Amino acid sequence: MDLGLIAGNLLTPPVLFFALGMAATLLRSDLEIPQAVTRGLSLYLLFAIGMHGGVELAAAGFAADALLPLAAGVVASALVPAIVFGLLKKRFGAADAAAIGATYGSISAVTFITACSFLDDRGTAWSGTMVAAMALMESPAILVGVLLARRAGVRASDDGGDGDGPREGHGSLLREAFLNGPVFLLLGSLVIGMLTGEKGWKAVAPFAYEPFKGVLCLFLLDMGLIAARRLRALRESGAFLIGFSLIVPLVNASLAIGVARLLDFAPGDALLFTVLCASASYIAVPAAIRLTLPQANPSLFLPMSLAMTFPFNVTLGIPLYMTAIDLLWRTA
Amino acid sequence: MDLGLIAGNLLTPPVLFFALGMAATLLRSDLEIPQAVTRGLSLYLLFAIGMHGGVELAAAGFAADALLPLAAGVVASALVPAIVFGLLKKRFGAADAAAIGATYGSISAVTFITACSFLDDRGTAWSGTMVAAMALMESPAILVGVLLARRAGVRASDDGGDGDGPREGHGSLLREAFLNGPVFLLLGSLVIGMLTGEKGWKAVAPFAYEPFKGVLCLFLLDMGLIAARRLRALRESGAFLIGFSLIVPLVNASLAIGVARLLDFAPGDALLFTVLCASASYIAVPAAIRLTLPQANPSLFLPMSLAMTFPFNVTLGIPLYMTAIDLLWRTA
Amino acid sequence: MDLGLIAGNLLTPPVLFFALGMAATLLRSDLEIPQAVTRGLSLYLLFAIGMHGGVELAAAGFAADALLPLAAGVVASALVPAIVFGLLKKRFGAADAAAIGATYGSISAVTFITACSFLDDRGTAWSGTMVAAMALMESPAILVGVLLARRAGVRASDDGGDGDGPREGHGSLLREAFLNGPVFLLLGSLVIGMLTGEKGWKAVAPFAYEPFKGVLCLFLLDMGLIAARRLRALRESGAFLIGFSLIVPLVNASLAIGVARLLDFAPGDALLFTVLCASASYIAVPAAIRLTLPQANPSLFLPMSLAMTFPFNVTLGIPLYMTAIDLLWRTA
Amino acid sequence: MIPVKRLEIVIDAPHAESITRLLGRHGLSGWTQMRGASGAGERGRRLADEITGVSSNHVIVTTCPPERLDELLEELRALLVRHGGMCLVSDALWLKH
Amino acid sequence: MIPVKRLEIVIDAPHAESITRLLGRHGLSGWTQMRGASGAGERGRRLADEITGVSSNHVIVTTCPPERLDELLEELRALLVRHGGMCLVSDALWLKH
Amino acid sequence: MIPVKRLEIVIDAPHAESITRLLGRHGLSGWTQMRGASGAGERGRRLADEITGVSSNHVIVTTCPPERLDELLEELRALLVRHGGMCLVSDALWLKH
Ligand SMILES: Nc1ncnc2c1ncn2[C@@H]1O[C@H](COP(=O)(O)O)[C@@H](O)[C@H]1O
Ligand SMILES: Nc1ncnc2c1ncn2[C@@H]1O[C@H](COP(=O)(O)O)[C@@H](O)[C@H]1O
Ligand SMILES: Nc1ncnc2c1ncn2[C@@H]1O[C@H](COP(=O)(O)O)[C@@H](O)[C@H]1O
Ligand code: NA
Ligand code: NA
Ligand code: NA
Repeated sequence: MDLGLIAGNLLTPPVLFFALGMAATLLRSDLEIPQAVTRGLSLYLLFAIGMHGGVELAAAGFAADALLPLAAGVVASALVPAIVFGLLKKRFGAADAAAIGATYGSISAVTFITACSFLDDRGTAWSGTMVAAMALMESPAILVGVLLARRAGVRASDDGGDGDGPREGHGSLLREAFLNGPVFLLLGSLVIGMLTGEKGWKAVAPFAYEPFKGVLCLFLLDMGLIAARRLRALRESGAFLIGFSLIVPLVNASLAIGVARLLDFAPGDALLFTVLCASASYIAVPAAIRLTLPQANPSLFLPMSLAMTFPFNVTLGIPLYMTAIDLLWRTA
Repeated sequence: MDLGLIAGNLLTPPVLFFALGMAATLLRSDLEIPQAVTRGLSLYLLFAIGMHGGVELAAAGFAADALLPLAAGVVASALVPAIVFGLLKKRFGAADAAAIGATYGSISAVTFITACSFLDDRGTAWSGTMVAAMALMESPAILVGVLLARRAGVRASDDGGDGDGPREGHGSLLREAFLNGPVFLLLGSLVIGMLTGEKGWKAVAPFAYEPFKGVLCLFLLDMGLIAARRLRALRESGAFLIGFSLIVPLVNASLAIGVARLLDFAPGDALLFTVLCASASYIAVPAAIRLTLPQANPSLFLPMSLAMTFPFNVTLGIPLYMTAIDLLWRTA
Repeated sequence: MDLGLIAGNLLTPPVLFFALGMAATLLRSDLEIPQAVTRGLSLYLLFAIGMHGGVELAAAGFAADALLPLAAGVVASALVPAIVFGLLKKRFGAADAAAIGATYGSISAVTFITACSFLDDRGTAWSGTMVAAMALMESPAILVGVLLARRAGVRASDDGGDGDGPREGHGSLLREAFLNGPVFLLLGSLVIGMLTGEKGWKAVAPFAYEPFKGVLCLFLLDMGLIAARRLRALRESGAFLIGFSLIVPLVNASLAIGVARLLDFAPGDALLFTVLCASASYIAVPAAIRLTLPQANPSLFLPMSLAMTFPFNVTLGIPLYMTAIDLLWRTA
Repeated sequence: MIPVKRLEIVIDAPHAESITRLLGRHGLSGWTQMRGASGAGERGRRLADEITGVSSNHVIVTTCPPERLDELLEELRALLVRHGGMCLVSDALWLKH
Repeated sequence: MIPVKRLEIVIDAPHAESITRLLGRHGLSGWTQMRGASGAGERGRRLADEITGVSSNHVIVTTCPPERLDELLEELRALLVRHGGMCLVSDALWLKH
Repeated sequence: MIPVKRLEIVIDAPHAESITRLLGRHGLSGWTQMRGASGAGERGRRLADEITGVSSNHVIVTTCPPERLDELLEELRALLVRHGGMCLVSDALWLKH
């Protein structure tokens, strides 16, 4: 195993700022970042990654071989919730099992971004297709998770049934999956990036590209603060779920690497695909689940993804997956 | 008519992000931007455009021919409220007529900025004088509007008349016109830009100039969200005012193009002058009017400028005016 | 005395924006900046200056002669509170005397940053060691101040004494001194800057370095608003404290210049050292004092540092100290 | 001064709209809403610190004529049972203007 | 514990200062103000979303000795008539300290 | 509907945690907290405008069973004496759900 790669990843500014944030909370520093700033930073990141991906997609053109990774991503994002649901339903009930499944089927944009920046640091190429894959993988897991819960008898959310509510009942399911704020901004920026191409990118890049890594540091500092605050809730949810939140990414990553190998992805895209499969959502899914599956307990699925899976992927997971990919692609 | 120019303008990132914002609200996505971020972005834009204009003014020197556009702008900004007041007074009462007049006499800094970026994309030159004109055109309309309302019998705002209030009565009128937060920041940045010149600009440009267009995208995304939320209020205010909010910019633009032609402005400056006259305020005026004319109904003047005139100018207006100018200047 | 240098400093964008902010408040403009934006800007500045300092430290290596300024800084930061405490204890009681002492013993990061930017404008070199000195000088003054107050009989803060509180009693003293949010972020960024060195800096600089001066302008605009709002509270605290808040920086600056001369600092570092000694804290100390010395009146120490010492240093102090240093270093 | 019932409702941010729609259905067209509140309750701490609003509460204050209170509370209770949250009712006087 | 009247005032952000000045004139030197509230009332929805504060409400909570309430409310009513907004009055006990 | 005492506490931001810990020690596990309030009181204006929270108030609303009120208020008073701040107590009904 390539310990140098792990150490190298741990010693980059984004990961160190994440650690600094966690340390601040654990040492009980009163460092805090106003929620408006947190939200501003996340809007920036979604905007920037969306535009960037769209431009790269436009530059590559829609080759047929771009469709394969996209399809693989969507399938993975739909299968994971079903598997997780099967594993957890007995123990935690249908609502929570479905919520956790949706969480792990969907993706973490920040983990993805950190992986991109990891690849850039190594000089490994990656393609805009993966950004499109990321955008497409946000939502199917939400749909699948909620539908599974409904089939298992969990009642749809409605508030009195007058029907004029824009965000309840079955209609709200699709709405939450695709009109969810972060998903909408990401998809929208992707499309705008494709429409405006190189020229639009040139105008926007001094804001969306050059300061990106610096902003990512501040954002990860904040994520560290936020993640560490969830450690207590996580401890209360018990050893099983803690273990689960480490094993799922490893299992998903292994499967993803296998698929990427079979489909003959380039190493950079293989890492990104793996990271998408191994990461869990803490932005798009929790909000959608609160609205479509209010029975699910947010102090289970949110801390699992935010306080375990996310830190694991960002610090150890990414270099680990890369090591495995380097090995496999070399031997193959 | 140059449809290519319109399509070209519609396909730039700022305009597309504005549309994305409107779409988000209309499709009932829960995308939202915290108010603190909105205000932070607007402070940035006013700061940046002010500094930029000041530096350009300093570079050009105060030539006598700079005074002409400034004077034309101030006169326009004072005449429009009087005309609108005359047209609307019967139908809507003096307070609302005056408020709408002030709104349309004053200017929209964001429309102006979008027009600048439109000119930059086309490679058409424009001068810092127009930024000064913009800054000077913010306030006279407020003064004229309020004075007209007072003459028509609308009582001055005061709250008990103890006189120690800093922001009531007649004194408050001038204060609101010139010390209004956005106006003050814009004028202040303009003066600082003039005082510190090229050297100051070099220090500030990596923040105020290079990322500017990217920030504008995010800001217009937000403006799209905000504008679309006002569409319902606008619908309630009736077809007359909706029509009015499309016709006024067209009429004002026509007059402005005529004046610009007479005064022999260069095409770039002509467009900016036109946009200043055709645009309506939704930053400086509404706040000032709330304080000096509390009788006026903000759900009339705010949605008109924010949800109709602004979107119209940003999407269709700017390329339309440019087409007319191109035509006229060529033939002349 | 070099009036040109003072005028030169007054005519830079950061200082002018500070003045604009003060003017806005004094003229009763309603310009205001949301607190979340203020906090976001300050996080950015601490992050950026910390990283920058860390990188410069890493580049210079830990030479033995770096230790001298650091030690001098820490000693100064510990002595000042003791002296101030002695001077004010009779007149204002132990708690307030200790709080004011801690305020003046600690440092103002924004004054420091303004001085860096002043040196850059002049082309005078300065070293990363001073950033480390700044980070180290934040805290000792807090410790000394609070310990003096305790020795003089001021009771420790505790809220019922059940002992499970993370932030009360004696333990909280060290915590507040070193885990205080801004101190923690500054020290953390410094360490991360050292660990990631040139490579990390290259990734982060387009965010942390290039737009820095522009952001500083907006931040100082805000500081001007905030400082001017405290002028009234300051007036109420009486002529003695107003005078005190001008004399202390001058006395401290004189002593600091003497020490810097003796220790043979280069002129740039001498200015920064002087500014550190002459400046007063309004970020780290007030928060720490509120928690460890709740008996101290925040409407004394906060306005003194924020509304008098800070504006004085930023406008007149920095060029004044530089003039003195230029003179002394030339003659020596 | 008109006697009214003052309702103070705390609810997860994503469900706040359900509350205001509910008020609307009961003919209550006046309310004030504050965002970004943190808190603690039966479902544990809510920290109001992340991006999605899932950990944030909204506080909604409204008034209700005493005679219409019961039917409002009935529906409100159903909503709180499903989504969590809290409602306090007290007496107040509305300053007519 | 001192019996007081608790006032809860909602007002357009630009007029908030008029309220606190009014309180000052009546010798009330204690109040708490929260910004950025959205709401709905007779003048329609107020969305608290734009730049100028024109669509934002401030919420001001203050206490008033019962005997001084009437004269305060009279002036307050005049202000609310002109600017819109709302005021609720209720009984409370002030924890003396 | 359960009768409860409604407490509304205003406290300097840096001391807010002391309050919620105090509530916890008294077995009160429900509260709502709003940040960034400005205000005025015996210690002058608090402007909620700077970086450190030293000039900001937090508003904490909680409920307490009537029988446990006295012992809570005693400790609360001690805390307010030391740190400044305010507490209002009033009657309310808690909507059981
Ligand atoms: N007793 C209470 N007093 C004040 N706020 C409460 C109380 N109980 C619950 N809350 C608020 O309601 C939210 C949801 O409560 P719950 O659904 O019980 O977790 C909490 O996060 C608090 O903000
Ligand atoms: N019944 C009510 N309950 C709570 N808040 C109200 C009520 N009526 C009005 N408000 C608040 O007062 C603001 C102004 O009300 P109005 O002037 O009636 O439009 C609204 O935007 C609400 O925030
Ligand atoms: N009578 C009051 N009504 C409402 N809030 C108050 C009152 N008195 C004090 N406060 C709040 O409590 C904070 C601290 O009060 P004090 O410690 O008296 O300065 C003030 O800044 C206000 O926000
Ligand atoms: Na996944
Ligand atoms: Na106009
Ligand atoms: Na000092």
